[in-house]
Amino acid sequence: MLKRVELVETWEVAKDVRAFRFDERLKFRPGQFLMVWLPGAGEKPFSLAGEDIIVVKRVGPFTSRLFELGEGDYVWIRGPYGNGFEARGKRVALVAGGIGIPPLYALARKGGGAFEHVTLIYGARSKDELALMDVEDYVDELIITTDDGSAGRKGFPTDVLAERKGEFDQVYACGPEPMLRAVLRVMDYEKVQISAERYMKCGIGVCGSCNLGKYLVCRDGPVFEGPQLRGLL
Amino acid sequence: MLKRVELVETWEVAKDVRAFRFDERLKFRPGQFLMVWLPGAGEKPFSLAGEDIIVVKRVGPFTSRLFELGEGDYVWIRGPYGNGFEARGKRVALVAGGIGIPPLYALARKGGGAFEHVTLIYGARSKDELALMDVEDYVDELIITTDDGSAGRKGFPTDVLAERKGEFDQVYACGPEPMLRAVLRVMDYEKVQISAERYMKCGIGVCGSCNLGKYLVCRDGPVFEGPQLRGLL
Amino acid sequence: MASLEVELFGIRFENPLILASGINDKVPEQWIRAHEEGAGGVVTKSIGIEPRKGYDNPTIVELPYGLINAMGLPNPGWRGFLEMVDGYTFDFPLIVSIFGGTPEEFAFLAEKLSEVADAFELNLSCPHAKGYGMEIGQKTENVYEVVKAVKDATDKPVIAKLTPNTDDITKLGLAAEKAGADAVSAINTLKAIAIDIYARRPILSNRVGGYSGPGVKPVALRAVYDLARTLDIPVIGIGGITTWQDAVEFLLAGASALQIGTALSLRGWKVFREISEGIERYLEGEGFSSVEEIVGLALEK
Amino acid sequence: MASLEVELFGIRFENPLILASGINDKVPEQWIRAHEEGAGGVVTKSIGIEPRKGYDNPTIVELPYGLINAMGLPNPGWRGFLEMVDGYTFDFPLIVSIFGGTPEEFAFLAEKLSEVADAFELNLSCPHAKGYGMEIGQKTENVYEVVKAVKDATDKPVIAKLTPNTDDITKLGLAAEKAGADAVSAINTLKAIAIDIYARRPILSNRVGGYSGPGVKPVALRAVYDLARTLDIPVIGIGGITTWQDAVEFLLAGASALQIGTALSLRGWKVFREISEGIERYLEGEGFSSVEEIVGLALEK
Repeated sequence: MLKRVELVETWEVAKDVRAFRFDERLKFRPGQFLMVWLPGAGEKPFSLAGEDIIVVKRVGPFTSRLFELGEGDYVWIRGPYGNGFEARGKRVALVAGGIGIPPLYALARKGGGAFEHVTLIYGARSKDELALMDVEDYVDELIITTDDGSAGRKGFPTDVLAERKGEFDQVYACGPEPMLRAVLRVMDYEKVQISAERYMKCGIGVCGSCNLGKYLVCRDGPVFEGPQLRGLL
Repeated sequence: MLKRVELVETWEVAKDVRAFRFDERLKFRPGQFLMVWLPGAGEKPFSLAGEDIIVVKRVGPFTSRLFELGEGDYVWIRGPYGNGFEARGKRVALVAGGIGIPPLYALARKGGGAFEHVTLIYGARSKDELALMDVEDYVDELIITTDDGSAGRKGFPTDVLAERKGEFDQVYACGPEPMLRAVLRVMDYEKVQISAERYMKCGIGVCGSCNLGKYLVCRDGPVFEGPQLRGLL
Repeated sequence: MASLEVELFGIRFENPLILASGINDKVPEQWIRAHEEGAGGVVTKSIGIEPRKGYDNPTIVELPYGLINAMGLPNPGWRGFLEMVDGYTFDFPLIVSIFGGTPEEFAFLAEKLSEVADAFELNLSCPHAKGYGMEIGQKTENVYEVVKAVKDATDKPVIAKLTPNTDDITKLGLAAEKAGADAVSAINTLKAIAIDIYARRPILSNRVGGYSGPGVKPVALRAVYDLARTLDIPVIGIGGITTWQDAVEFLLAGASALQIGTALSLRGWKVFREISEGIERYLEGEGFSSVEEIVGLALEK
Repeated sequence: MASLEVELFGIRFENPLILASGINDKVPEQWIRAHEEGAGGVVTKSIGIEPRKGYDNPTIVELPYGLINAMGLPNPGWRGFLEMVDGYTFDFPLIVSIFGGTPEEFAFLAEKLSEVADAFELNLSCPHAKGYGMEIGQKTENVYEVVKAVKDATDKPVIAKLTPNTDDITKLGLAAEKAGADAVSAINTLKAIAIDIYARRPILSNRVGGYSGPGVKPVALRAVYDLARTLDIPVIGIGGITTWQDAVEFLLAGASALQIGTALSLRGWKVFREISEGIERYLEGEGFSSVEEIVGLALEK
């Protein structure tokens, strides 16, 4: 059911990326998403970065409209929807690419207790696109990569994962599809949970837009176990 | 919501009066009633004599059809509806007339714990119309009256009440309307709860058929406090 | 404090919540009680030419999201009605619902009852009585003829109560408006049925009936929205209004007043006060000073 | 063990539960999954002449008793559809839903898709797409013309999916039957709207939409009951079927098969197996050996 919430805080976390905190604390699992409606502008899905936070990259008219909003303004939400990550494994890697960070940020914060050692491997095109927020506080090890070498190691997060995969019981990944495919190949589809993305409209398993083979990302996902994705990603 | 229940036992309790026990134990307050549907025959209200018992007098086609049913047959019920008696007072009188006995039987059985001394004053036209069942087990004193003197004292239960009203903290009554009016007059509308009857159809406060002044018997009743009935009964 | 008062066709209502026809409104004591419990006005049970007993039980089915009923228009007839109200006066608007089989019958009833009615609601929409209600009110020509005949027979305001069992309720509304109706009310119940899977037969003695309650709200709201966009006369919203949020939705959709029916059975008399208080809080919280300010605000977007 | 198998217009279905059009049925993998999860057959998303993107979000509103949607008939067009299904085979009946603006368009689509369809369902009832669906299907003459044109264009069985937004759905059903339809299915969604009381505007980008789910069940059941009493061809029941008890009610009301849509969103894929198992238990408990034995039993009472 749609609910109006008030923005209590918004701040820039990277170039063209803002965080929005609202006045409603949701019960959620990292990986779950919200549908956010801005009357007149549309309705889009956003992964929760926390019980009351979404982190949004400006990519089009909807997000531009959202970026105009500040404290005291309203947005309308429904959700959380989808399944979310299952916290599993002791030594784990979180592999994030670009604006794939929010669900992994949430996992680092919320799932942290279940893990013994968390390595975040986070890649972006360049330094100013890294939306780190305070994630360093919630992981044991942070490895940055950038495509252009402007921060951390030059290259992709999957380069790092390929070298160190033997260390991890479980890998959690979210980011652009080429990165997700690379993660799956590196892990040979085992010991990995992937938060996938498809064009989502209804968010509740009706319209079928977000199908990924026989799955719906909104209902069967957005988090998939590696083996589910064989032949699909 | 309508529910089919199976009759597990039926027995005669007086001339043209039968008890029907079904296989569903209802949470109820004495005084509350059920709507009973017999497909093809109609739907009528009956006061609960127990969590799984109604006691019915044969008066027309519906009850005649019900009387044909025995163990293993089905009836359909919805309810319980209405407010029921509020167990109040230590020394109490239950005043029943004719087929007004079921809710007071239920009160004697269920409400017994709250009372210190229960006197049942039960009147019928003649001996064979007394539907006593095992009510004697649940009251401290049983006084029978019959119009023709064929059992107990000749006269009306209200004759007894008039003589002894000073003994009772609270009087509970159910029976024909002239008797109820007499009870109310005897008690001057105080310290008395009356289970009233009006032609009831929907049972849930829609049709308005069972109005008693500004009240609906199905919703505001069937049990009324004496003062509510001033000017009405 | 935000005002809940509304004025429709020259009549002032303390608040926009009116007891709907056919719900706990058989006798004057019930109308008075409705007002005591917070209703701004009352519509009576539908009154016809002759007394009718109504259908045998079962006349109602309880569902998870509402009720299906087929009462069969039980009423004392216009003579019985006049006897019943004799000697009563009412300090709230009393809208008398009438039904007939022809425009002439409607007009006759309006004439006979004009003394006691502050306004009339024409039952052009009851879905379960042969020869009455919806059977007449599904045709625009009939709606027009009935409204016209009643307008000629009485000076009291006339509300046409419309059926949602149609392809486009605005056609019925336009016919009523053209004939001079002072308002329309919508919706009456939706055609429905319930079957018991063990009895393997329809539950209602009339087999079919009319569906009301929370489950019909989206349909009712749409009817009100479409009517309010199309008509110049006021629209009275009916259909599943159970919470104050429902009430506000109807007001925003263009309803100038609201009728409450099934919610009374589901939630008791307190529903009038709860909804009024909710609307008032909403108005104050959102910066409005009168309920009339929000009527139809959602039509513009 | 009681048999759930049904045969309609010469096609055998493992059980009477068919995935309704427009619910999670965009691509062949989803149809195959529906069958794996227990559906006896599948109706595809409605296919038209040209690809359509559908409306912008919001396209759906969640309500306590159902959903309102206005998707806007998104589909790849018939060419895209043929490309999409190329190379697939299906071991269950695949019913292709088609929509057009004229009888000729419907006929054209049926001709082009006859190779892949085991049967066609004609969308004469989508309530929120200008020039399509309900706008055509509310008129008996259009229903007749469309069905007739499609029957002339294909040898495959033709099901006319009817709208409940009409005064009497049996008139639409009779028109379909007269034109040679092999079955009718009912109901499509009810015209509805939802308004956000704080945004003070309709929620859907299309403003209005179609209401489905548990709240429409009493209306759908009535439509099926009326159609089954009136028509000789089979009726496929659709509308709010969520539990096995709902399914049995529809069967008793005369539905020869059932479509499940919104329940899939509310309760997940397991809904097919749960309903099948419930029907089977009911049949065994009540002494029936086949689901076909109970079809229409409530019509006789």
